[in-house]
Amino acid sequence: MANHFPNEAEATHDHISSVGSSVAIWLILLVFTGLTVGAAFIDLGPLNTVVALTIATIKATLVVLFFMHVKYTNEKLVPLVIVSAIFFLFLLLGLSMGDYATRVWR
Amino acid sequence: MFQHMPLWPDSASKMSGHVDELYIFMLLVTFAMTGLIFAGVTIFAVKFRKRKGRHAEQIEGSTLLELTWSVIPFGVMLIYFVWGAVIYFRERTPPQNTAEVYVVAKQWMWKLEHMEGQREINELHVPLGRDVKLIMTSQDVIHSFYIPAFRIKQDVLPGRYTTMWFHATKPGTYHLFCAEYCGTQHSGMIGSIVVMEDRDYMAWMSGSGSQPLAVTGEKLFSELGCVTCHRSDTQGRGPALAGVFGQPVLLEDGRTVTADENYVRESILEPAAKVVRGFKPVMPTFQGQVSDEQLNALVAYVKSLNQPQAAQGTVAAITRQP
Amino acid sequence: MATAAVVSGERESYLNAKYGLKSWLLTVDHKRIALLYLISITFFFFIGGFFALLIRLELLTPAGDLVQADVYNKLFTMHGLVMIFFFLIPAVPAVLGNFLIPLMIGAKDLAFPRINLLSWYLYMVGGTLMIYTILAGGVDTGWTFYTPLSTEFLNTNVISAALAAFVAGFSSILTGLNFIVTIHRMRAPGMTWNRLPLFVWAHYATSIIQILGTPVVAIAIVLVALERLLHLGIFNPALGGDPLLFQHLFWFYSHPAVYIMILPGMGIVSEIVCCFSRKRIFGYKAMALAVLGIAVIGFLVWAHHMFVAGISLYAALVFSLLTYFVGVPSAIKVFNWTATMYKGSITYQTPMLYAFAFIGLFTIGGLTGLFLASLGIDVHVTDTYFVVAHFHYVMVGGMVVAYLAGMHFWWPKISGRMYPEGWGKLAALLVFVGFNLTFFPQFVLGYMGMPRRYHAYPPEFQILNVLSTAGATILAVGYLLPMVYFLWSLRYGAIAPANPWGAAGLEWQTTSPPPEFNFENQPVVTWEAYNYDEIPEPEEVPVAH
Amino acid sequence: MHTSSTAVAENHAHDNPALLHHFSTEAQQRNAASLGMWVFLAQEVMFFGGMFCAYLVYRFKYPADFAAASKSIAILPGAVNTAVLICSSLTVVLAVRAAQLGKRKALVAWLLLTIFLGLVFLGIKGYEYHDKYVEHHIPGPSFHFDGDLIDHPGVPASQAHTQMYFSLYFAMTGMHALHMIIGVGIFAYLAWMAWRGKYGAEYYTPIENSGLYWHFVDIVWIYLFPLIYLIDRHK
Repeated sequence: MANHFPNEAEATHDHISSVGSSVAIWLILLVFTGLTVGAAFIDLGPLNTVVALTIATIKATLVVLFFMHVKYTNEKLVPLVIVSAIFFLFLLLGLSMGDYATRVWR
Repeated sequence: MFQHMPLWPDSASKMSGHVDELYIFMLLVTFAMTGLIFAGVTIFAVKFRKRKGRHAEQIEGSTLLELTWSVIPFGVMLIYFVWGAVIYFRERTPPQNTAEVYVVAKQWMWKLEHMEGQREINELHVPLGRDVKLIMTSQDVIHSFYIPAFRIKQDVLPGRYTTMWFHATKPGTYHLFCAEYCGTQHSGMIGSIVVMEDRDYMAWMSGSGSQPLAVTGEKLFSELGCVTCHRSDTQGRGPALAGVFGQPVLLEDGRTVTADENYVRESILEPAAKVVRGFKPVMPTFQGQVSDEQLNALVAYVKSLNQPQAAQGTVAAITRQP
Repeated sequence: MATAAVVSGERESYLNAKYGLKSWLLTVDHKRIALLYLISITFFFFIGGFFALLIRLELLTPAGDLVQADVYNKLFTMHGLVMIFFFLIPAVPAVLGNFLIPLMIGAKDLAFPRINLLSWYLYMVGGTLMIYTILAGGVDTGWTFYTPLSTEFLNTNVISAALAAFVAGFSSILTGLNFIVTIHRMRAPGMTWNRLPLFVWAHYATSIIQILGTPVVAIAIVLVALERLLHLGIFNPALGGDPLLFQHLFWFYSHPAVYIMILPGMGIVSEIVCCFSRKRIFGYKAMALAVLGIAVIGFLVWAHHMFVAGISLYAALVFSLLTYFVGVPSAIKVFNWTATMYKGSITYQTPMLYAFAFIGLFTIGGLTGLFLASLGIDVHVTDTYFVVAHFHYVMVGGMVVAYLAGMHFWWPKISGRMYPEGWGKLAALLVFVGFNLTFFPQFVLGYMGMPRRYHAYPPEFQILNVLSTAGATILAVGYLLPMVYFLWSLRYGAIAPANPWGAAGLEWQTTSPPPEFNFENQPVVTWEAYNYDEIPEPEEVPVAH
Repeated sequence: MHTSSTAVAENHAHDNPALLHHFSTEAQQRNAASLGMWVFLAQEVMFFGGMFCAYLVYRFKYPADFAAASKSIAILPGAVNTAVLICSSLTVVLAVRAAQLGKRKALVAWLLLTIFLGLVFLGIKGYEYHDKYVEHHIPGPSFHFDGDLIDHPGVPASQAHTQMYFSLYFAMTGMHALHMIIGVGIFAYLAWMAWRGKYGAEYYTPIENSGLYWHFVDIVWIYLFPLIYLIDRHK
């Protein structure tokens, strides 16, 4: 390692996604879109929001992993960037909402 | 010299002494720590200055030392936190049976109204040795009600109430500042807090012929037609209001809120927002129809319904109870 | 700059590699872009400083007699906007970081040279908008843009000021992006993470904040502008909006922004303390972790600006506690710098004097920050001069002093010339004395209860204010001096050798000023940072005559 | 992304004209570009995050009014648009694949199809905006909301709070649409460059990075769709 540039040997772009798997993911995404629309019309109480956001998260994860090739990358940095972005997003949402949720008067 | 250049603010409330104690503690720690660092830098700089024949001695670091100067400061900081939090907690929780003053801030003046109906502008007379609670709102931008001698400050927001309370311990006249920048004449939005002996205060109080705020509210209550639905029996289309204030209210959507000033205010302006369980959201909004002062009067009236004497219209007496 | 190129014309360097205005305005060389930043940032520093002087002059007397209240409000607003968005945030990263990071890690340039140039142009677009705002009559929202004052109640140039901050924000984001990628991807062979200079670590941490914090304030500022134009109501209580939401979004960035300003300064001080003590840094790992820790924990504390704003009691308790966690890595930094000097071989060149000042002033700034984190004290002193004093101790006593330290330390590398050492020491002394005289009285004023942003004030505060104004004039001289002698040194300064201080670090192994592509040969690193045991002390530091 | 699209031919002795002077290997350059794009997307997450935060706060404060306002929006255009974006994500994946395999014409075709789908999305969005205009649901002086609270037929929803919903609706979808427009512009440029044979198996970083950007914009919509269209739709 010492006499090479960092990451020189690693190549992150070598994955070529196959048409078949891409189409499969695409179909799953469409199915989930249908599911989320359908679920929206069923009364699940407070679970409606949970279901909608869970499906959205599944879809987003599929896009990140397969369409954005994160599943195939041998680069640890990309997942780290994604995780930190999500972490800081949740800090913003969580700590702000923490204030609103605990106010005596909302 | 120090007459013209005071270095310490007046201390005139129960809280100000507590704040000063913590502040002095922190000052001492700060002087000690600053002294330590300054001394360290100075001594090292002199003692280890470059000299012929002497070379720097390389030291990698010391985890033990680093842990020491992380853990000890953190311990001190926890004292700061707990001590400060205790004071803050007391500042944020007003005691029962306070005298109440409604504050309406606007660019660039403070309008104050006592429970007894006295109105003041930029000047607030308060009795010595009594708990006084301020219920504050703003007509325009964010202001901040700041009395340095009492060591308290609270932002005053448009669209909702914020509250603060104090217990004056020293007669005198003290600064009232707006501490949140609020536009052109921000620095002109100042006034004074006059702390009076109880006797003087009573005399000052009786000087004006104003009617108690709750009575004003009661009149408004019938003029606006509130009384047709919010009847004193339980037969009205709206909930009966006697004894409601300060109590938890179960809402239509299953949540529970405390019927505080903000809740009463919101229920007048946004009746559909938090509907009491068992009632229909049929009340029309009074947004734009009542001023902030009128809202205050209505809130004061709803509060007064908690007291049995209220029916006889002797609200003024209540607030004078110690 | 033409002067510099001509003067050092005998030696081949980035300064004389190409000629003409185009070779500067379209350059993708990080060193030239750093100089473009240096010129523009200095310009804005003096504009902001001019406003500061007017503020201090107004406050000489209790009555508001020098300028009208609305003018005064514009002065402190524009002082804040210019200093924060156009000086403090970009200064160290965009000038020194830009110049030095590739040199320190042994790279030919930043990863994205053209994005680097774009950053500068964005900065200039934002700066032009700011100048337009000033010339068009100014803006008086306060730099914090608090709603609904900024959205519904003022008819000054709020939108252009907001846009200026927005565009400057994207300049900052792109700089951060460039640094992160550069530090990850462009390190020379052998330059492992454990060998990175702390200056680079500090910029890495800074970049994280720039990338993850700035967008939030950007969108908040956009919403303010939209709200002014379209009255959306998002922050307007009359339409159901909550002004505290703006404060949350604003401080989510603007508190960590304080660390954007101070972390690079800490990086500078680490380099200088080691160099002039001839020592390894005390506790390298802790120092690197501390800057990262400050950057991350810095995101958890923003609502301590809102303790009296009407947030929930519980939120206030949590944010107060979290704020103290930032104190720990900050304490480590201060103690470790001090410990680094222990058993060193210390010389007192100008950069080291500034570093001493930094350690002391940052200590005071940090310790007084703990007052503000304590809820009970904060209620009394927030929005008073105590806060003003505290953040100037961190921003000016910390960041500006560190910036000056860095400018003196690397000036020989940047310009190829030595500045006059005597004048340097005098300026450092003036800055230290002037600064303390300006801002120390403000702590007292704050605890006495003088609110900030006051055009007129009660007479009992006058004497302390007079002291403060007196200090400000000394401070102003302290700032003008380096400006003068740096320019003087371009023509008359002694020619700087490659490594005048005998400092460790790759940037000193190339010529002063460096060649266009930084190194004649690709460096390969085989040593730890701050290997002062392996570097001979300089025989004699060349002096100007 | 910007830096790698053209080459600076000065002072380097490398064979590949796309390799910039300050990189020593192509792998280093590609890794840098890719990391740069991901870091940029992290920035984008926080940019939209501010608006999501506002949405969360006000939905929490005014759930009933938000539900009423949400129900006034036709679900079909939103659902179709979701599908359109997912399709465009697929075409982008296939465009990247075509570039990797060096198939110039296929690359151009997939890029054009992506642009087309992007424009379809924007068209439908415009149609929806027009609906809002007709219904007086654009925040401002002319704003008027007729609907009732869902749980209480006959009780009108708050004008202020439904306007808040639509303010956020326009802010969020507007910012998203702006990103779409930028994306379409980038792809138009890339299609032109691809037609001129600029990209191939050796060098396709701009295609790949723009693809990442497009997928990100897709993900934002994947969250916007349920949050805006589907709240309490069942009631």
